[in-house]
Amino acid sequence: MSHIHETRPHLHFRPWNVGRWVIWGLFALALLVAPMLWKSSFAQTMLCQIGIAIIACLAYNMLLGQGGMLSFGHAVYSGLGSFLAIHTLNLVGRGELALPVSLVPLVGGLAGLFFAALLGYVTTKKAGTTFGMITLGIGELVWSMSLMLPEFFGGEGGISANRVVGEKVWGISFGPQLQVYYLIAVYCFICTAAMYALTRTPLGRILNAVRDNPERVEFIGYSTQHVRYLAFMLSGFFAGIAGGLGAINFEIVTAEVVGAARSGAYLLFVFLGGATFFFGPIIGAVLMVVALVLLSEFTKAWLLYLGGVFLLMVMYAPGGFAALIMMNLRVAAFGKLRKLWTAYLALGGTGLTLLLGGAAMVEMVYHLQLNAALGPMTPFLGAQINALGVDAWVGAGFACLTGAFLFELARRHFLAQWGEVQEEIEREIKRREGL
Amino acid sequence: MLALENLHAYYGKSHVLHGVSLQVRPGEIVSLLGRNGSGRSTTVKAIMGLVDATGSVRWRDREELVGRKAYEIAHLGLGYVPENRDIFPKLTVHQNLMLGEKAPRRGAPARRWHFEDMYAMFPRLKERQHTEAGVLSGGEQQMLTLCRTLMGDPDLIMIDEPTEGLAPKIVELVAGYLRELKNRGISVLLVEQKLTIALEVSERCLVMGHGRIVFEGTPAELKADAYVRKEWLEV
Amino acid sequence: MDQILINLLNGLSSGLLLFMLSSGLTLIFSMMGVLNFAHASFYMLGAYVAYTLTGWLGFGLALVLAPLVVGLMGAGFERLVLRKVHAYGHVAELLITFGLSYVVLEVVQLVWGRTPLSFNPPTWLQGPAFTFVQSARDGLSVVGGAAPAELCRAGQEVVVQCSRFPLTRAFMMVVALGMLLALWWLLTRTRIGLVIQAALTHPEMAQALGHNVPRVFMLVFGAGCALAGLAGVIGGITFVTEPAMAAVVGSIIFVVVVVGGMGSLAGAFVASVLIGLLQTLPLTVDASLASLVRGMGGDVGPQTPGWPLLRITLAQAAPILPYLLLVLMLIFRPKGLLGTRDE
Amino acid sequence: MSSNGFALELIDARKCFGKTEIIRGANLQVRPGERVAIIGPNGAGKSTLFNLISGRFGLSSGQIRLHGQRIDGLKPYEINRRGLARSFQVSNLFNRLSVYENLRCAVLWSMGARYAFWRFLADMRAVNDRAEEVLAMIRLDKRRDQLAVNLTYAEQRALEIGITIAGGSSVILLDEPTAGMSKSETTRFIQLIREVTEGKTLLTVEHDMGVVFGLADRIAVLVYGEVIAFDTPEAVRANARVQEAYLGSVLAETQAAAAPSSFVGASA
Amino acid sequence: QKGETVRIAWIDPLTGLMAPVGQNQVKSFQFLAEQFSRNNPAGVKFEIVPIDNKLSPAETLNALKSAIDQGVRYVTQGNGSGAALALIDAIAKHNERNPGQEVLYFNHSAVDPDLTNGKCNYWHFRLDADTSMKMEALSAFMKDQKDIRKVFLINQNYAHGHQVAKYAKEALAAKRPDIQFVGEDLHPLAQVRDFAPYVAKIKASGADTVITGNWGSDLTLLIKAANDAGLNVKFFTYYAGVTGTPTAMGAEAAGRVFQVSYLHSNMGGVASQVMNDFKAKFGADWYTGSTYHLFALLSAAVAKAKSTDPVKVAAALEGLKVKSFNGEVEMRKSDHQLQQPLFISVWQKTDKKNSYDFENTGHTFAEVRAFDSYVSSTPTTCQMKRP
Ligand SMILES: Nc1ncnc2c1ncn2[C@@H]1O[C@H](COP(=O)(O)OP(=O)(O)OP(=O)(O)O)[C@@H](O)[C@H]1O
Ligand SMILES: Nc1ncnc2c1ncn2[C@@H]1O[C@H](COP(=O)(O)OP(=O)(O)OP(=O)(O)O)[C@@H](O)[C@H]1O
Ligand SMILES: CC(C)C[C@H](N)C(=O)O
Ligand SMILES: [Mg+2]
Ligand SMILES: [Mg+2]
Repeated sequence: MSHIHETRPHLHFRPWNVGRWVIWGLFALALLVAPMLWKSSFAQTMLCQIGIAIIACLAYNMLLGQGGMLSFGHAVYSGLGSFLAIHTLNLVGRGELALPVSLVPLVGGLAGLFFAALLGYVTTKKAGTTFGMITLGIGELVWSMSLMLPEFFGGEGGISANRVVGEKVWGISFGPQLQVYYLIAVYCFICTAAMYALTRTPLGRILNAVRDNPERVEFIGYSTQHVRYLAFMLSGFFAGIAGGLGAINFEIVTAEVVGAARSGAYLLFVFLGGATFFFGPIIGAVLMVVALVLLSEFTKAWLLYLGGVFLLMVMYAPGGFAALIMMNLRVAAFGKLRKLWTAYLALGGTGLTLLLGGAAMVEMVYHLQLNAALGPMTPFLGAQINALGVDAWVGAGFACLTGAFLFELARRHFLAQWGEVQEEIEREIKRREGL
Repeated sequence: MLALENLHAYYGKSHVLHGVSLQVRPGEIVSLLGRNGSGRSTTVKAIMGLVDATGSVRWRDREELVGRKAYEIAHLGLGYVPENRDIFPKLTVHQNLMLGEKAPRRGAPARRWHFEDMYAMFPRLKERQHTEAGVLSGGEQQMLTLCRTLMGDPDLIMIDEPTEGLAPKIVELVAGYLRELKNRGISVLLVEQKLTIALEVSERCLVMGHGRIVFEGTPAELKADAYVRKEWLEV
Repeated sequence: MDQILINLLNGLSSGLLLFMLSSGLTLIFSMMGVLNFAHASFYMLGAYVAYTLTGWLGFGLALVLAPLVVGLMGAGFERLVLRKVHAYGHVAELLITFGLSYVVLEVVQLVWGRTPLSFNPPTWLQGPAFTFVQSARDGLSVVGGAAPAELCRAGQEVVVQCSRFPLTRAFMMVVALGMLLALWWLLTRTRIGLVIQAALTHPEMAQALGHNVPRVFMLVFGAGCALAGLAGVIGGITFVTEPAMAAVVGSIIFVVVVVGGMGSLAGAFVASVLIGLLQTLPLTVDASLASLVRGMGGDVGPQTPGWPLLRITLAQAAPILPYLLLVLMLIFRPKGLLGTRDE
Repeated sequence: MSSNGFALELIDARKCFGKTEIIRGANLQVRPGERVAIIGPNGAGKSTLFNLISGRFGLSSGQIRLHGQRIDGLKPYEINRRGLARSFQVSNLFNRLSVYENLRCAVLWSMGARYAFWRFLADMRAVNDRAEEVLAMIRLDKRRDQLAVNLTYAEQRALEIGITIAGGSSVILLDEPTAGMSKSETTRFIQLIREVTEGKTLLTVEHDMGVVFGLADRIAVLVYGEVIAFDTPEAVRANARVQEAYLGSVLAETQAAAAPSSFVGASA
Repeated sequence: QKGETVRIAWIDPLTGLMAPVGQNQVKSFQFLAEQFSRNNPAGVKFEIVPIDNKLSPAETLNALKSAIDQGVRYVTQGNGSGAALALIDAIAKHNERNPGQEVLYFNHSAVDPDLTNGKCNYWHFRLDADTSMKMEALSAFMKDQKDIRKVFLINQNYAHGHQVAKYAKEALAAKRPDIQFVGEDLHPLAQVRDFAPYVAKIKASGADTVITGNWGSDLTLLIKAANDAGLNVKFFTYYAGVTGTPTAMGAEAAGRVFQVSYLHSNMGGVASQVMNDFKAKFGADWYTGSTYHLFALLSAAVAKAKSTDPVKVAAALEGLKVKSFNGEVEMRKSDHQLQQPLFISVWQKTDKKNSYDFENTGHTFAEVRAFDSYVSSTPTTCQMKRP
């Protein structure tokens, strides 16, 4: 009997291994060429932040997605990592410590690890809501302390440092943003790989088991608290690295890095990216930086859009973008994506109309609220529209309404098609199983 | 009283019932037999409006149940005892029973069952009445679910595997109560695994396989039909 | 003496306002398992809606109608959005309320603008409810309403202190107590509470027993929001009606709910008052660890290690005390003061 | 007290929940390699007894010894590491993991993986082989990559037992392993349990007399938290107190099944 | 340089806690940019590029990058000394690392004295008067108020609040040693909803005067709570004129709230004209006077340098004197701190002389004392490094 199964894992995994190399190769390539495609300094700052956010979100998802621990205070660990790193950087700058700047993020990581070890011991005793509330409490505590202890946290001005210190190593001074980017990219790649590897280890697997059913885990020889605690520390370590990189990138660390808003952002965007898949948080991280940094440049209504997108995503795609992608990949794997093409086009087209109409109205309302006195002209996607003009409103309203109507039609059509395709796939699977 | 006509049921996309037709007459015990996974529980849930279904379920020749909400169906006089002991774990035994009661309606006849009846039926429940139901023993939970549904005073009660996890003595007791229900004019649709009981108490037996009814007849006929028993009840 | 009384009353009244807020949250949290992050947003909506209604109908009607309007909004949100998400679990529910809080904030700013509104109490709520007159000669006395000026004028030889307690705060206390009674009645004297708890874990079964679970959920959510709305009306006239008012109370009400014990109304009440006092009374104490050590004869100064921590006075630390309480509570008694559940 | 070679020993075990005492001084001594069935009326405390032994609840007083060592007061995972595994009356699985992963988790500790995060699971040959082996044993190989939630009830029960035995513990507690199964499944399952517990100490709670009499070397009867009889099946069946307290009129039925193997067929 | 457009990035909060202030200020800048574009000595046009920094130092840096990418070479910011400290540092580094792309920073309202002392920088120019200068003026006024005997300090627990407290103690100790400090409190920034306990504490201390650097809701709520509890003391404030607070003060605070500032509601001349025009256009009050300074100084400097190149403009700005709405102002060379007259005004009912109706409350800030630049001028420790 065991003979038959001997060969099975190999048959099963071989094709995946190839795919894995390709995927990791592509990931490395993407990190490598990104700054060549987006050259402006603003784009490069964003890329840097994305790299940092990827590490932080993946670290966060180690708790949320892998371990089922809903934390409301993970910024504490990335943030304290930032502070320790910036203090270290200052020590290096004053010549009191000889440490290459490229290793400073590790100091952040160790700080994250240390604080996770310290605070995690009490937090991981419980799971579920209790865990969430303790993290919320600890988060608020650390945040309040940060304003009370300006000696360490630098008050509201924060702590600043200069990353261009010490000898140049191989001509790298970390002055230019690009050099910092590549430092971040290297860390990002290594950390991502390490965290992925972690999901393939005994601890990683048991962590999943703890997420699903902590009670049972106790009866197969594992201490749930121990598992959570270890995961919490590892997560704190990676979060700390992200924090350390942040310190180098901004050269200033302020109390907001430990704040509730940051913790909340981790939660929101990891969920939006998709907590159930390993790569979900990566998408989430990109979205996070794009939303918080870029969107607010484009429009004053960015918070409204952000909130709206959240509502819609949670309602209609609770698995996040990663789940959407995986669902479509599955359809593609069965060669049925072609069937959905037209439905997607219709969906996209009508959706866009709806969005344009809606957004135009939102922009006009904002304009009337905030800038009315600057005249009625509102910039919208490069054009100028008259926020007081009847035709603008009628036009936008018309686009919005017809868009909504057609979108609903398209949506129904799409759902029907989608259902059909899924059914076909089910049948296909059954057939294959039967073979 | 209850008539199913070509009932299909689905869990999401998977099609589980493939056209089930059956009747339950007033004051009758009908048992629904079949292997694991043959679709018995699904049938009962579909009648109760707990899974998506198409086809027709007529109640007292008037009401069509398919498409209605579970709570409306319950108010029409159907009762459902689930198989997996869906007691409300955080509530006490007594509160669980209270929840079995429905909001009183105008012009409704006097109720057939009261708390005392339940406690008389299963004294064990009376002993534990202020305990959280979640900590009850498996068998006690089974008793509780049965009583809870009875508190809703149904005219037809659908019971999914009522004897699972009950001590032999209590199984015997339950069989007795099923007959008692029948005597009080309540119809019973019994989903069972233990043939002994089912054959003993019911007037008619239905056997399901792969989401269809594959046999219908009296217990005696079923006992006699070796083929059906071999093909659809044993492996 | 009069200052102690005033401080106690202040603590009590702010505790009671917290209770108004957290009772709705407790209701929703315990019954539906939803951590409603938008609860404070409904509080804010209560204030804003009442402001507008006051303009049309006067404050009396607004006090009654605004909570209803907010309750309807809450019910509508439950009906149209939350219900869809329910199947995806609590994290999704939490996030959707998170998203809602953003949207509400933006919409409020769009409709009512970004600056604080001048939402003043009606004339019948203006002025003091009573005044403590503390005189070095005659001791403490209480005067209803404002004390006559000559009473408060310090004479040459006697020191007289007059401390007013505003009517709005007294009103706040009365309303909160009324709310407590009404809720207690609703939850213990009606069956709806049981149905909700049952539906929380086994919605299908509760339906199969004949309970209209979706409607019950909608009612609960609506009711919880209405309570927040009522708190908002009163908070709005007592403090300021401004877009930041939600964020300020946002996390503290979670502390109350957890410290009190999830799902326990009595617990929420006790915790509210406790936290109200905890936020208020320490403010009067200017002692710090350093002064404590000095008092015991120790010698500490800016060169002592840990001086930044030692230096903080209790008054400055007051804002973090509730969170400290929360953390300690969860470590040593995770079910909260009067809670029954562990997780 | 000498450890006189019992695999599991309960000495005057007591358990109170609030004021009610559920286990009232239970004594039980199980020899290694023995199969013991525990029967008793509903609410007698059978599952509670299992919970006490496996460390889910703490004892109020008394002792529990595993291979002569005291285990009362230990955490469930500590007890498991000393070689005791249990199943649950209501399936208790890792719902969002596949069947295979469920089993793999269950063997990890016993195969020495501990909390390792520096080794890949895929490289742990022994662990994977053992998981595959158990998978085949419980006949779920067809469902290898299904998530545990998506299994049918009977399959879940099988997996529940698979998880319990996977770690290779020497003492195994099964709480109503066949509840909710059809007769034919039950027969198959008894066979399976026999196979996988060969050479191990087994305690099982059952209400199905077919299983009880078909599987057990000795039967313990628990009534109101006390072991009122602990003897061979024949002796227990003949015991008047047991008849009165538990078997009731169904006795006839069970007696009809004097021979364990034929009983199973007869009732169907 | 004639006909060129000078673009100025405005990096301040448009969302969050300080949004109302930011909204008001961005309008002020745009309004004055329009006015100055029509007529200025350099003949250039001004354009404001608003970027939201959400009051966060890190976001401020993002905003700076974005501004630089858009080719903007002038930056202005002011709300929150935290963001200001981040910006002064980032701009210094940027200018050092990217010669030829220098950026100039006009700090319009961040008043942390550090910015022109320990942390001073060549590329930074402050248009507001810093905390110490305002306290100089305030204490000089208080010196003559004989009914002030017991002072209570209540401030926000962050850099600005700490500094107000510190300078108040120093200045009064020097000018009025007889004044007793009966209490001092630091409360968390923008988190206190209920100021009643603090008011009770002030009352208990027997204070007759309160000095506070609070702004925004922290000042609004403090005064409201004081009104409710019938706390009859004088308030000496920095920011009573900031959006929202006047409304909260209402009639009850009349005569009791003083403000130190370089602009008040009834100055007449250019100030009043801008104020009235602004109100007519936006229905809001113009209170950030440094918006005017910025254009006055910048256009004069561009004219002097005959170029819009920030390096040349920076050099031209040093020691530059121009006539602004509150008299002659000078950009002090040693630390880039604008030297300007300061005023103490009091909150009172509008009357003939003081007719400007603030936030439509029927009340206004009426001047009670004016100080020439030299009075409030404070020494600096700045060691300016020039490129
Ligand atoms: N929630 C569900 N989702 C998907 N499929 C389901 C679900 N519940 C049951 N099924 C499938 O529907 C079929 C019929 O199940 P049902 O529970 O009705 O069987 P049953 O006859 O009651 O068997 P049992 O003895 O296991 O209770 C089975 O194949 C089962 O796999
Ligand atoms: N945590 C608890 N708190 C209070 N009572 C409890 C608790 N756990 C179990 N009990 C009670 O102890 C008694 C024994 O329960 P147990 O589950 O051990 O019975 P059992 O013998 O397994 O019965 P069954 O055969 O019906 O499963 C029951 O009456 C139950 O209500
Ligand atoms: C605009 C002001 C209210 C900001 C204040 N000057 C500060 O430094 O924080
Ligand atoms: Mg079934
Ligand atoms: Mg049991």
